[in-house]
Amino acid sequence: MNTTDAINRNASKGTDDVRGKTIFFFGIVGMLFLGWIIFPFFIYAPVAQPVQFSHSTHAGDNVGLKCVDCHSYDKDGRFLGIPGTSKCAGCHSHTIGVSDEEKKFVDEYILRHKEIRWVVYSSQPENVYFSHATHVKVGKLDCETCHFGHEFTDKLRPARFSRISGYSIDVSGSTLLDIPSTPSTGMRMDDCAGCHNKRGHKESCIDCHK
Amino acid sequence: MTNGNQVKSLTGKKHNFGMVIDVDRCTGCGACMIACAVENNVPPGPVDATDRTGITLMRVYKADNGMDFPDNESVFFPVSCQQCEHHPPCVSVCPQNAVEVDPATGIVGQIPVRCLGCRYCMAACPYHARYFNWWDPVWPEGMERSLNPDVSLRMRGVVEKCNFCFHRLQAAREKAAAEGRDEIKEGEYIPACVESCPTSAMTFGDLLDEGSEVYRLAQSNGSFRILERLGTGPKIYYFSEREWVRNIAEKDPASALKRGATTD
Amino acid sequence: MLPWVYGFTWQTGNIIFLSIFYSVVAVILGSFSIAAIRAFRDLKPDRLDEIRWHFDFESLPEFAKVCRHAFTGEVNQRVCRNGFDCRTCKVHSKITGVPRITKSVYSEGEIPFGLKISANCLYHRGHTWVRVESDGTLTLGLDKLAEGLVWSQCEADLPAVGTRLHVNGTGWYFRKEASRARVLSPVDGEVIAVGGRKEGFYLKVNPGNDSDLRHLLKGLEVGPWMTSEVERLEMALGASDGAVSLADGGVLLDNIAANYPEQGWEDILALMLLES
Amino acid sequence: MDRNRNNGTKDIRLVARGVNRMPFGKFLYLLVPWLIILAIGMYAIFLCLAKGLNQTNMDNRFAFGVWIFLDLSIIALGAGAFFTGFLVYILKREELRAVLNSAVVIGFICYSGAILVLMVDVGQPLRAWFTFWHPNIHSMLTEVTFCITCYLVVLSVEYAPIVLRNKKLKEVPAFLAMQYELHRIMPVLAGVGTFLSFFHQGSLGGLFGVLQGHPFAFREGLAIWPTTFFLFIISAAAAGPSFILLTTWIASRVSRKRLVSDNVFALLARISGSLLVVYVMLKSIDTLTWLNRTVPSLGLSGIGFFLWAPFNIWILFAEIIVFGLVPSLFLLFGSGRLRTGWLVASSVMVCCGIVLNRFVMTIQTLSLPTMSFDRFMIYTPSWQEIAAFLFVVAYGVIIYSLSFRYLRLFPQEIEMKVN
Repeated sequence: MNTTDAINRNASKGTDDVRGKTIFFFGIVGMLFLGWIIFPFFIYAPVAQPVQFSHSTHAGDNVGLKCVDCHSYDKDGRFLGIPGTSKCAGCHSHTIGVSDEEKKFVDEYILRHKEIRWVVYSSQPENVYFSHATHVKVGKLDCETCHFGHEFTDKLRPARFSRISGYSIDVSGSTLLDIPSTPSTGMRMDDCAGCHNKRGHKESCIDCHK
Repeated sequence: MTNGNQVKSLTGKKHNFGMVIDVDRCTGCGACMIACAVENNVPPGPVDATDRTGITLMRVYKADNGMDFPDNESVFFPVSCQQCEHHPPCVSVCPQNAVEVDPATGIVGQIPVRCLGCRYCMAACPYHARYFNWWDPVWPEGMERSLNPDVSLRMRGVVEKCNFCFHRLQAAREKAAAEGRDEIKEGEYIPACVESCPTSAMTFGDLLDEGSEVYRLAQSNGSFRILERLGTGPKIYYFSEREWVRNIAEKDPASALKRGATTD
Repeated sequence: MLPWVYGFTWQTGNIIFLSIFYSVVAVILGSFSIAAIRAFRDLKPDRLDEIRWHFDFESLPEFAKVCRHAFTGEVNQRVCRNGFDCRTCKVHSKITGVPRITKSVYSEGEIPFGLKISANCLYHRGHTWVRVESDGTLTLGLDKLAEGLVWSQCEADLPAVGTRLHVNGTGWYFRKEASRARVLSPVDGEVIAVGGRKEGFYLKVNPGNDSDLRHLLKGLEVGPWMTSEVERLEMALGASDGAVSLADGGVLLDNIAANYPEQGWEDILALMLLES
Repeated sequence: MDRNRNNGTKDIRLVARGVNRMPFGKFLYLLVPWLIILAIGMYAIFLCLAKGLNQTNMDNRFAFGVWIFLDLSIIALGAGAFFTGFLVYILKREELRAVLNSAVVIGFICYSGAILVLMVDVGQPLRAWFTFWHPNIHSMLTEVTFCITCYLVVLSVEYAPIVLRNKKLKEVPAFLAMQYELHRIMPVLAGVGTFLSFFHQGSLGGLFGVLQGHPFAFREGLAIWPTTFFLFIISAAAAGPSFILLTTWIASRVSRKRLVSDNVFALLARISGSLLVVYVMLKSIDTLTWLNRTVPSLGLSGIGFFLWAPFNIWILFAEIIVFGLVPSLFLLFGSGRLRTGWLVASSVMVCCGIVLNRFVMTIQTLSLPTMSFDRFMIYTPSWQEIAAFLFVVAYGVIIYSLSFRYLRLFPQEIEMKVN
């Protein structure tokens, strides 16, 4: 057997090894990227709000509204959520600002007495029970505790719903690591439970699951 | 999770809800069964459902004194989940913690979304008070609009049971919270079956509250519980002035056989 | 299940139950991974040969594993547990240490079933013979029984000159279409020359300095061994539902394979060559 | 000459060397009925999964039906796998190597079959992982789930080298190395398997022993387990070898070959017999304690449970005496003397006894009334339930037949030809 032949063969075997390892390494990185970043990005379908609304304008110094001025309760303590357009019409019976969105809102909804089909970011699954009254009035929580930063938003971001489960990203969580990616996320079971644990409330499943 | 010492109810004080059913007043009309089904979004069974496969979270049994006419007397026992207090047979058997006793109210809660449908709890319950969803829930066209929004629907393949209309407690708590109260008032929360009973045979309330009617009745002479000997501490009490009725609760089932009762 | 899963509590029962579970899982996965890693490391020709022989030997029926000393009557009944490698066998060294008292029915040179046994050859249990040449090299060949079994017109994958052989490792292969039978190497050493079909399949091997041939059969052992092997062959032929039976005292045909339909022949050849 | 072997299909290349197997055509022909059953069973399973458990005749009272009963039975019968492994690898009873591979295959079939049926039996199979994610450690079912899953993994790892030893597969170097290395770790797995089996066989007994709501099944505890925990372990360990004996005999009859030596049969019989004697003794003590202490303390008469036709007192008699004591004595004292036929008949009785015991614990428990105004109920399984179970039987027969044909289940087979 020729010695140089053997050496050459060994050398080429060495470069093959390196190439194989490199491909393997980048393959792993690529798959992780795909699975952890690309896939979660595409699994959620964005749904834009029908009308834009600026919380910062309404809650800011100019107008000076409080959260409860619009988001209130009925006599049984049930949270009424987003107010109907009749409430808006109190000020916006005709266009009072300069924005195109407002004009669209007045023309298409107020003048036609139509309700807006808001896309709800955090509508919980059917089996979840949540009481705003209990948390706010008995628990003495501020709105900002859970909806931190919402009053400062100038625009309504598109809601993102999972293409598989249909649940909003705000409910199912956006990352695999337990870190909420935007301030207003954190409406998953673990978020509720974490807060309750922190405050020393021990409860059973039926307290929140109906 | 169910360690009583650590409990701090979300809305103040600890309860132990229970019920007393005066079987002398029960006419066996079944209103409680209907009210329960309507309140809790129990779907109407399909045509091939039987009394053994349908869902009746509250079920009325008939018993008699075994005598021939004219001495024959009968009695009705509305039996729902007995909300056992001490080691409920269904809680410890559930492999995935879908059943637990709510320490703040003493109510045995079952979470259908956690349920795998293994039905071990059904086999464990001596009262046969647990029901399995053998079919997909289907309502006649249009009837689904009458569903109660406070109760979630159960899918096919899970077990469900009575939870003393826990959603009514939630609603009462919410109302109290809106009014700035920590605590619900007596009578603000009663389950649908109690509400519907036309002869007022059922009394519901907090067994820890010594001033309550339910406490008085539960402690009274004629009160008894079914299968108390098993030591599970059921929280549904029955009441009867008649001794033979009170004896039925603990009677050996085999004694009925000796009388020649049917075994089908 | 895990501390960060909702509902997890640090109760004693929980900790005991889960730690037992995790230990079980760890043991299962751990031992499986060890097996996988070891298997990966085993993927070297020499090691694979070793494993193959270990497996083949283990799969041999007990009667095919009779100790060489039982052939000569030095021990009454004994089954080899050492993979036919007498060099490391304690029993062998003990027995060879004492003078021989034999009860063998065959004396040297007698030929059962018409099979020639050469007195100056050493025999391996895998039906090869070894002849020590005057220059110290070894010549390896197939014995008469195996020769008679080899397919006609089959090809032999003989090792390249320079290949190192190991005892009970791969000597060479016989191949015909998809079938293949492996000939065990009877000795350690380096191949220095090969002979093909015309020369009757032989290898010349340089055994190196520490040549040890104690494990090979010789003299009185060969006859009884060959007899028992013929019996084994007869049984294997029976297994293939073959019609021909080797009546005692008959003579093996030179090319038995030719008289049998080909399928199943690989099995018989392989079985006789100690492959399972 | 039987031309079939030689002119038949190429599948003969997969058959182990040195053994005869029937021609492929005949093999396939014999499997056809089982394949048909398999197909019908698959359809039944499809119905149950697609339309729900309303396809069964189970109801709110008979929450556990024929599936749970048969699951318990086949898991008990599959105990031969762990027990043989334990005897071979831990107690070094090398004689039992002759049936070890077969026992592993039987165990694999029984456990995978049982899990398959369980997956159909639960209402929401896709939530099966909940038990792992949110386990309630106080539930016997949790213990069963964990142990059975782990043990099926162990059995699969034990089965793998048997498969990899197939004549063709082992020609792949990686497979050859893998089967060798897996074989080396086998004692560890046998140990783990024994541990797991011990617990889940027991937990299956505990499953019913803890039912305080059903005095018929309820048993008082030793440590944290009811007595049925221990009775199930011993009965499964006793029935396992009997079932191995039985299946080996069947395989040998069907293939018309001797597969193991008679002393292996005798040893299996002796093991089964001696364990069964212990079991019958403990079971009798347990029954007497239950009748005289547990039940009266609940204000019931023990005999009251046996007044409901068709489950009269005969069932107790049959379970303990006819299918317990009698075969145990046959197996124990006859292992060396009796002909194999007798041992096989006794093994059949042992298996029947175990099945009857599991029947009593599941079906009879649920059929008895608990409240005095309650009814005694019986239930007849629907065809879907029967078919789904027969699916597992057919699956088992097919897997075993394939394994028998292509893998080396009985290492003594070649030797047995000589004698």
